[in-house]
Amino acid sequence: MSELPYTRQEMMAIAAGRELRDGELAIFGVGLSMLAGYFAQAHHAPRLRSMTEGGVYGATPVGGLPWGIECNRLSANATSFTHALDALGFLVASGRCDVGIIGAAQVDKFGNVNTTGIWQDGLGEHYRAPDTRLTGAGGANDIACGAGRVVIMVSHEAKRFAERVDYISSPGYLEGGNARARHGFVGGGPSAIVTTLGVLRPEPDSKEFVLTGYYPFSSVAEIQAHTGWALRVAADVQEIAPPSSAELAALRRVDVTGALRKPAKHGK
Amino acid sequence: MSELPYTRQEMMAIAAGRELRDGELAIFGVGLSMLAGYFAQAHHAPRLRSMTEGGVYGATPVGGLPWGIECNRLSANATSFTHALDALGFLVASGRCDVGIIGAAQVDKFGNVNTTGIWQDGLGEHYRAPDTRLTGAGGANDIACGAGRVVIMVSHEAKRFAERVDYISSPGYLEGGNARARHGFVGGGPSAIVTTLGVLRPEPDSKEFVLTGYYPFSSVAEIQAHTGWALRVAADVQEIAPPSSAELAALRRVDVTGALRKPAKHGK
Amino acid sequence: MPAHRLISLAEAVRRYTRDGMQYASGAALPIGSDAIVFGRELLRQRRSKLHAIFHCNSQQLNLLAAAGAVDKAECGFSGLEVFGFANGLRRAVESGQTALEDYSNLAMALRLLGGALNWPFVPATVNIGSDIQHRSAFAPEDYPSTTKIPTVTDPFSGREIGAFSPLRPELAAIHVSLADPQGNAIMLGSEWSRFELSRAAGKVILIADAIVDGACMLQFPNLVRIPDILVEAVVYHPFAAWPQSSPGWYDADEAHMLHMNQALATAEGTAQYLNEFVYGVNSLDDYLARIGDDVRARLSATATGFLLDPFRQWIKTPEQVAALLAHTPETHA
Amino acid sequence: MPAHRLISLAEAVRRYTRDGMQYASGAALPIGSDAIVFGRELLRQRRSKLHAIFHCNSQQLNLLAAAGAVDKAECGFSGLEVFGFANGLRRAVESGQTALEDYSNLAMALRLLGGALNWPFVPATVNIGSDIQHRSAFAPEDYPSTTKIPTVTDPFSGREIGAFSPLRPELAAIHVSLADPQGNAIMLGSEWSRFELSRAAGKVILIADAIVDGACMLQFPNLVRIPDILVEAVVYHPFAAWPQSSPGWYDADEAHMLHMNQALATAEGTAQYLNEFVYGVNSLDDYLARIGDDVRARLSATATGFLLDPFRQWIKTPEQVAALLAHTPETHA
Repeated sequence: MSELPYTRQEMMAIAAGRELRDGELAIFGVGLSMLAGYFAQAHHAPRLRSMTEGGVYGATPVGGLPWGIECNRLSANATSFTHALDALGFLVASGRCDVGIIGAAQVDKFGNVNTTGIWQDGLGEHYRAPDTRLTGAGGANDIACGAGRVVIMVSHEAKRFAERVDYISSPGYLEGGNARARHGFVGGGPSAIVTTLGVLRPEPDSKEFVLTGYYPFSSVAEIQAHTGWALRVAADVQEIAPPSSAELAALRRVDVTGALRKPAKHGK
Repeated sequence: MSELPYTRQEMMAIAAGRELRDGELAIFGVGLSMLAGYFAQAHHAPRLRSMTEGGVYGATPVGGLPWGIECNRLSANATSFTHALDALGFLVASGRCDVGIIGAAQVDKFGNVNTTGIWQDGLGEHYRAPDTRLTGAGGANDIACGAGRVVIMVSHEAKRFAERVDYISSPGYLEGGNARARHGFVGGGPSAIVTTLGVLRPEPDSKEFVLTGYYPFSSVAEIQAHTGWALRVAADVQEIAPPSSAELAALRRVDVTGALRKPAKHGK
Repeated sequence: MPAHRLISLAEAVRRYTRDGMQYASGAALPIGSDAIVFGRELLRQRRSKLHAIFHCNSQQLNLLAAAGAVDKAECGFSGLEVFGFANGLRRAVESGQTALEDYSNLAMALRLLGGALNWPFVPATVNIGSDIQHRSAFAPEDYPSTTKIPTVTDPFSGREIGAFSPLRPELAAIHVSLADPQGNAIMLGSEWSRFELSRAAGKVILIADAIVDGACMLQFPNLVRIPDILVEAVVYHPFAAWPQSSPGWYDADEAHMLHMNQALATAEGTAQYLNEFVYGVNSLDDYLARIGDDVRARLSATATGFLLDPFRQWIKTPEQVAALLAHTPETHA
Repeated sequence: MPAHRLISLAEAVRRYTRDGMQYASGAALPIGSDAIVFGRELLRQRRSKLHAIFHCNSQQLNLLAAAGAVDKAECGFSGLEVFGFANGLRRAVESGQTALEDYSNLAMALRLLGGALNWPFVPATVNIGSDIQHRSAFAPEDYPSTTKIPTVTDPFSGREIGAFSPLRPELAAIHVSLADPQGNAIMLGSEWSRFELSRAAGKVILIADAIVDGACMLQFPNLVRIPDILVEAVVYHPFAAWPQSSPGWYDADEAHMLHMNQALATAEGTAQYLNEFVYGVNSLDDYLARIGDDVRARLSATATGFLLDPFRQWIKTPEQVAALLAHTPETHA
């Protein structure tokens, strides 16, 4: 990796940022997803209308990666502060938001996300305390239910890509097919899983995620080896363009403290 | 009337104001009920916590009777402005508000209030446009459902005191007895009807309003003659004390433009 | 972001309204903030058959109904508070020209909340048990009504309460005290239900008494309850709520409130009022002239004027606003 | 009105809290505004068996749970955002000491909204269909859960959605940027759900970074989102959210955030942290000294400082606040 002019985390953030289009209403979670979002705004989507789930509007981070979605690094230049009910309810759960970016501790072949806990032998019939407690759903469940589409960002490790997640914190396509329709979700579900190794997208009918792109530094075989289910490969799978110099420059303007160039840390 | 040192309207406002107790959370409608409320605060209830349905807190009117519950005469010295959902929802419909004062175009023996319309021959089975359209329920329905108790202020005329109102805009005791319980209202219902001639209160079980007090200038017979149902008289009916000089002074400090000393006008 | 979202009142009505639309006013109660000028322009452009969503009646609905432009209306309160009954609306309702569906004031706020949340229904613990629930002007034969505020069973207790239908009006014209050219807005005084409405409406137009520089919003982000991302266009219009009041800017014009309401009581009076104060008004300057310099000066001497003090340094002059307007903004993506 | 509602932190905890109570934090997300000092005082007074209602976890819940004071908790998010997992809470949950009931962030806001409105239930179009609906830590044998987020049928469409249980916590300790002595409060930055919470809670205590004269509220009534009529008591406490941030006042203390969270990962570390930063702290001055003059100066040099500028003229000095506190207030009627 050391010979690349960018890190895997930066490639992931840029690939995720490419999922956002100019003029859209978008909600960013904390950490990498926020960098991806503000990168898009700084690069190809200057009219992206962004917010965080705290109801922070019009802001761009100063001084580095915000510690949270209401961090002072984000509150220093907002045009509007409202509240959670507004951002997550009126604008996201309502279906007004075009796209959201969320993270995952575990994701499965139908794009269901677990950020709640890990149970070594599965959860079983009766709820019990997890062996490893994670961060809970936060606003991701609301985004997964309501946003027009959802981009999931996750570090590509086999333990994170499970045939079935231990706990569905935020719904993807549930059991696949049109299972979401049972619940009447206004949001369309995850459109992409963007990882440190490549990009997965759902098949139109089954909604099973298949590999549609690998990075210049990764390969189909490497990605399959790091996926916990038998990952199928799209017929038109292709190499994803590396960061352009303009993209990289824009990302690094946003990521002023170089969070994406440091070793990955745990977090939401 | 001309020989009295106060008007019937002033007597009514003072009698209504006497219904409010210090420290209570109270909501005032517009017009006379607002004067009654702020009179109470100015006289015997200095710690009355008052608001209007616009979410105007901590204010006292300046320059005369406010034209409305968000009038600049009231907005000139508020400590907090919020909104209708807050005032009528969070604080009134929720049951937090101790007492509300509302007006009425028509009221019946169970304290049901009509402010919606008059239908000369009754409304009948199918809804039709009223012969005389009134102002609608406004926030009075919400107060009638949620406030701990409700004081109804109304000019005492036979046409306004109906055996049965044409249309229940704001529920009193509905058909009487414990009919309110069917709907689970958190509010207790009207505790008094304060009029230009006297005060009516509900019997504990039947919830039928009976005459409990007349003013120095009125009489049981006069009140019965101006009531559209066979008004019964409480065993302990008594003359209500006239305004004290302190009361009258306090009321007139609130009613700086003398709205209560002019001929009555139509309104909410 | 677009350069700005400022457009003229006439252009706003031309671009965003149509006959028969569901149109909502963003106001603060019957006699306070309201974009009454928007209603005047709707009539100048002869819009008709409106379905009016007015949390409360105001002189705007009173005028629109008096002029025969309103087929249906939904309100929590249909009077003019101490100014009495709304004679124009009253006449339209009594004649059957306007079908007026009654709710309470909280019900209207909750229905907008439900629209903003895209809920299928909103729990109702008010309006139930009264004729507001039993009677529907929109479905007069349905008695007791089963469709207006139907019952729903609480799954926790088994108790029955009511269910309100959410409101999602096609367009809201919201009156605000201050807006920046992008569409960030500050409201002074009671919000009434303008916050919820701005999230429930399909499209939002701001009608602002004054335009401020965006730096004002950066200084007071907690006051910006309507952010630009929700706004299609901004109309600059001093005395937009006249003859009603706008906290900080001007008091209610008592004489004109009474004159207007008296005029609207009859068809003849309405025609005369429309000729004098609607059809015949050709520009913002003309509008301000008809109010009168001395009247405007008197109304502006409001006891609430101090509420504007923290913002005055950012208020743009009419000339500065005109200069911005001279450059057609891009359409909001 | 009472003379004022100012009381000391110790007195607030003594007077308004008890073992086993449902206690809510009024905060802005995991690492922002929160009355963390209230949690420290709860531990100093050895309160236990708390049922914590935290819209999001914060270092307060992390600390309370690490110290073993929390039997039950309900949260929308239980991490510390970029600071990682909340090790104290995590340890308490994994050991089974704290039963943590999961919801989403919107669900918590809606449940507080429902509590404020005294609704029997709140419509749920999120959390349904996921394990948040199916699994209940408070009723582990009920699977799939029929009681946590049961279904309710929309009477308009016949469609089934979910129903949230409303929250009405017994006490809320709400962190605010500015409060006046009566209890009118201004929050800078995201409100998160403090507005709804202030209406849903049985009693409200404000923990304010600074006290301002009431004239400040009269100048900015639209910023006063918590009026005094809802407030039992006001506690003056600079750096009340430390090591978290308070927009306008101070940034997050990165080093202490990490140190504290690392300490809370073990029982030993927790004991040491409690001794150093909780039990051993005897006064406000002592608390501020432990943060350190240089650290406080650095944190106070926040890029958000300008947000306070409009209000600085009304901020009372510590001496002025002490003078008020010297006169015991009347109890709130």
